[in-house]
Amino acid sequence: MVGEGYLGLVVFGIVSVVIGVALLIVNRLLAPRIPDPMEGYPYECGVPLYDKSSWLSIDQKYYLLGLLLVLFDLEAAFVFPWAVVYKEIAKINAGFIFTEMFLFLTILIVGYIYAWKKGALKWQ
Amino acid sequence: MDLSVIAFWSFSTLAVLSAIGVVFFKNIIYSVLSLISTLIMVSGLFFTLGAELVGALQILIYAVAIVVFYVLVISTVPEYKGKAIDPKYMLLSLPVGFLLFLELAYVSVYGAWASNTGIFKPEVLNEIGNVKAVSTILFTKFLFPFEVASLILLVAMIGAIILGRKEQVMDEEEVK
Amino acid sequence: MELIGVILGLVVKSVIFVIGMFLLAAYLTLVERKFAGHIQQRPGPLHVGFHGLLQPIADALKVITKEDLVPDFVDKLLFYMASLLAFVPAIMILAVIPFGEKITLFGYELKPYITDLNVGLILALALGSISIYGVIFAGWASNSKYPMIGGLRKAAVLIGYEVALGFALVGPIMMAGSFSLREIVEAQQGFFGAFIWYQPIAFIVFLFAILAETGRTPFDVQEAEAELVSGYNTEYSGMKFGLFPLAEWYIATFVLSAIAVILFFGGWNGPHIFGPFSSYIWFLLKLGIVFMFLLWVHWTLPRYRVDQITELAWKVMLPLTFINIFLTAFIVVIKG
Amino acid sequence: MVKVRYVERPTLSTVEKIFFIDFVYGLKTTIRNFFRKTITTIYPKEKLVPPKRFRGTHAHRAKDGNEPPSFVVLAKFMEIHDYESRCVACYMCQQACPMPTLFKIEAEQLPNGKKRVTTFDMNLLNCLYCGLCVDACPVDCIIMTDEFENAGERRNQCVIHKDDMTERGISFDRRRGNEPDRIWIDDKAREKLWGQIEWT
Repeated sequence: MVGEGYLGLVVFGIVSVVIGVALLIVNRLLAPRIPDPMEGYPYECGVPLYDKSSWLSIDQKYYLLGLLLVLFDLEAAFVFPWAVVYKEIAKINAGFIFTEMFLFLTILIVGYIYAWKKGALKWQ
Repeated sequence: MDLSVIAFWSFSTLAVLSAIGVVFFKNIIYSVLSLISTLIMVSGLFFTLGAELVGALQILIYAVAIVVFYVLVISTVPEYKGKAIDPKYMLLSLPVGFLLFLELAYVSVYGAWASNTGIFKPEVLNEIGNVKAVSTILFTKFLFPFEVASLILLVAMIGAIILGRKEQVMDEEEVK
Repeated sequence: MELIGVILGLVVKSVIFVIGMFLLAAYLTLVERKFAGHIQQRPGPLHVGFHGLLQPIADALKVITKEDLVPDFVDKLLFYMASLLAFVPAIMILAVIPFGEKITLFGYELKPYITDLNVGLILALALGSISIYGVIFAGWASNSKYPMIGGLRKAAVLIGYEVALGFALVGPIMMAGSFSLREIVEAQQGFFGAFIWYQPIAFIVFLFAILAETGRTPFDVQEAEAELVSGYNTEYSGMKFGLFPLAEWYIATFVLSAIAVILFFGGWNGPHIFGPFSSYIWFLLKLGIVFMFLLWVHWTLPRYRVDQITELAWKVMLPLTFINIFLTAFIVVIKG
Repeated sequence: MVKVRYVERPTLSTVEKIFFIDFVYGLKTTIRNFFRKTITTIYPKEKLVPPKRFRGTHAHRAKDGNEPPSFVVLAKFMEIHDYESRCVACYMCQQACPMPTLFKIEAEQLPNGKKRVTTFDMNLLNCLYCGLCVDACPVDCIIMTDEFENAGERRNQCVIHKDDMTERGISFDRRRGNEPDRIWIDDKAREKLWGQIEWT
C-alpha cells in the first residue's frame, strides 16, 4: 500500500505542531506580564507612527517574475518525471528520450530568452 | 475501519472546510492561508489514493509557486479593498461556478467509467512505484500532449510578459 | 490494535526526533556563535559553563520566560500562527531524511528515519519552500513597516531561487533515477561515485539556493540588520521569536545540508571503519562539514541587494541549470 | 563650481567570475582569522589601561607646586590651601561647555577679601566628554582622567563634586604623571597589529 509511508509524515507533522504549540503555551504561562503603556506600540525606531496600518498597497516590483515562477515551476513538474525515467529508457532508446526533452526544453528556453530580451527579468 | 478510509474522509473534510474558508473569510490573507490548507489537503487526498507524484507536485507548484504569486498580488491590494464584498459579482460567478462543477462531475464520472488499468497492473505498480509508472506512460503513450504542453507554456509565458510589462501599458495609452 | 501499536511507535519516534532536533539546534547555536566569534577574533560565549557549554540552555530558559508581547495593531491569530508556520514545515523535512543504514540492535530493527518516501526529494523541496510562508506572513501580521518590507523581500528571494533550485535537482535525479533519498544515496557507491564529481554546477546552484532559503548572509535581505531593524521578526518576542531563528537558521540549515550531503556527497557511504555505527558517523561528519561551510560563507560575505539576488537567480543560475541538464543527459548516455 | 569625479567600479575578469576568486579570498581571510588568537579582553576580569589622553571622568588638579604662571598671579586673590583644588571659579569651563546645565559653580567672598570656591558640581549625565572645558581652563585645573567606570545605580550618583574630583586628580597625577604622552603604551604591540607606520 502506497499510503502507509505517509502515516509517519502525518504523525510527525502532528507531533511537531503539538510541540510547537506547547512551547508557545509554556511561554505564555511562565512569562511575567508587566503592562506598560507603550509596550504595544509598533517599533518605528522611537519615532511616532506616521500611519497606523502598514497594510497598504505596495508597488510590487516582481509581479511579472511571480507569473514566470508559476510557469517555470510547471515546467519543472514536467522535467522531474523525465529525469526519473531517463536512465532506464536511455538504456533502451537513448536518442528518443533525449530528443523528446531536448524539444521540450528548447521551446521553453526560447520563451526564457524572449522574457530576458523583453526585460521581464528585471526590477521594474 | 481501514486507515486509508479514515485518511480519505479526514483529508476531504478538511479540504472542503478550508475551501469554504477561502470563499467566506473576509480578510484576504486568511483566504490565502486557507487556500494553502486546501491545496495541502488535496495533495493529501492524492497521497491516500496512491498518486504520489501528483501529490508532491501539487504541493510544489500550487502551494508554493501559485500562492507566492497570490501573496505578491495581495501585497499590491490595500486592506480596505480586500475586505469589500460586492454582491453583483455573485450574479456572474454563481452560474459559471455551477457550470464548472457540472463539467468536473461529468469528466470524473465518465473517467471512472471509461478508464482501464492499462499496462500497469497493481502488482507492477507496487514493484516499480507510482512515480516511474506515471513517467513511463507520460513519455511513451502521451508523448504528443507532453510536447504540446511545452507550446502551451510558451504561449502562456509570452502572454504573461505582454500583459504584465509596465512599459507596454504605457505604450497602449499613448496610442489611444 | 496493530494499527494503534504502529501509530504509538511512530509517535514515540517522532517525539524523539523532534526533541533531539531541538537539543541539536540549541547546540548548533553555540557552534555558530563560537565559530562566528573566532572568525572575528573574539572568543564567543565563555562564561556560562566551561567555554559556554551551558549557554544554549540559558538562552532557551531566557527565551521561554520572556514576556509574551503582542503589539497593538497586529493580526493576533496570524501573529502566533506565523511562527508555527515557519517552524513546522522546516522540521517536517526531517521526517523524510534518512540518517544512515538500518541497523539491528538487541534484536530490534532500528530505522534511522521516520518514513522513506518515493517522492521524498520533492516533498523536502516543497516543505522547505512552505516554511518561507512563515516569514512572509510574520511580516504581514506584524502590521509594521520593517517587518512588512522584510516579508516582501523574502517573497522576492523565494521567487528568485525556487526555479533554480528545482532545475538544479534534475541533474542528481537523472543520475540516480529516483526521488527517494535512500535510493539516491544507494546510487552513489564508492569515492568517485559521489555526484559532486559529475554535478559541480548543480552543487553550486544548490548551495546558492540553500543560502537563500535559510536566509544566510549573502542573501539575508529579509532581516538585514543595517536597514530593517530585524526584518520580519522585529515585533516578535519570547518563544514566538525563538521559533524563527531556530527554524530558519538552525533546523532548516541543518536539514538542507543533510539533503546536500545526500544528493552530492554520497550520504552515509564510506569505509566501514567505525563498526556498526559507521554509516551514521560518516553521515554526520559530512553533514557537519557542509554545515560549517555554510556558516563560514555566512560570516564572510556582505549582503546582496534584492534585485541583485533575483537577477543572479534568473540570469546566471537558471541558465547554468539548463546547461547542467544537457551535460548530465550526455554523461548518463555515455556512462551507460 | 564643484567638480564631480566618477569612479569606475572595479570589474571582475572572466576567470575571477567563473572560479569565484574574490569569494575564495574572502573565505581565506576569515579562516585565517579563525586560527588567530582572540584579541578581546574579558572585561570585568581584565581591564585595559587607557592611554593618558583618554577622556574619562573629570578631575581637578590640586595646588601642588607645578602650577602654570597664570595660577600664580590669580592665587593671590584666592583662598586655596596646599593640596586643594586649583579652581579659581572663573567660569571659563562653563562658558566653553556646549551643554548649559552641566556645571554648577559657586564662590563666596571671604571677610579677608579673598575668594573661595564653595561648589563645583558637574552633572555627568549631560556630559558628552568633548574635553572643551579642559582646553578652556586657564589654570590647568580641570582635566580628564583615565577612569571610565562611572556608571551608578541612581541618577544622583552621576553628579561629581569638588572634593572627590580633587582626590581623583591627585591620584591620577600620582599614577600617570610621569608617563610619556602617547596612545600606545607598547610600540611593539601596535606594530604587530597594525604594521609599521610610514611617515611622509
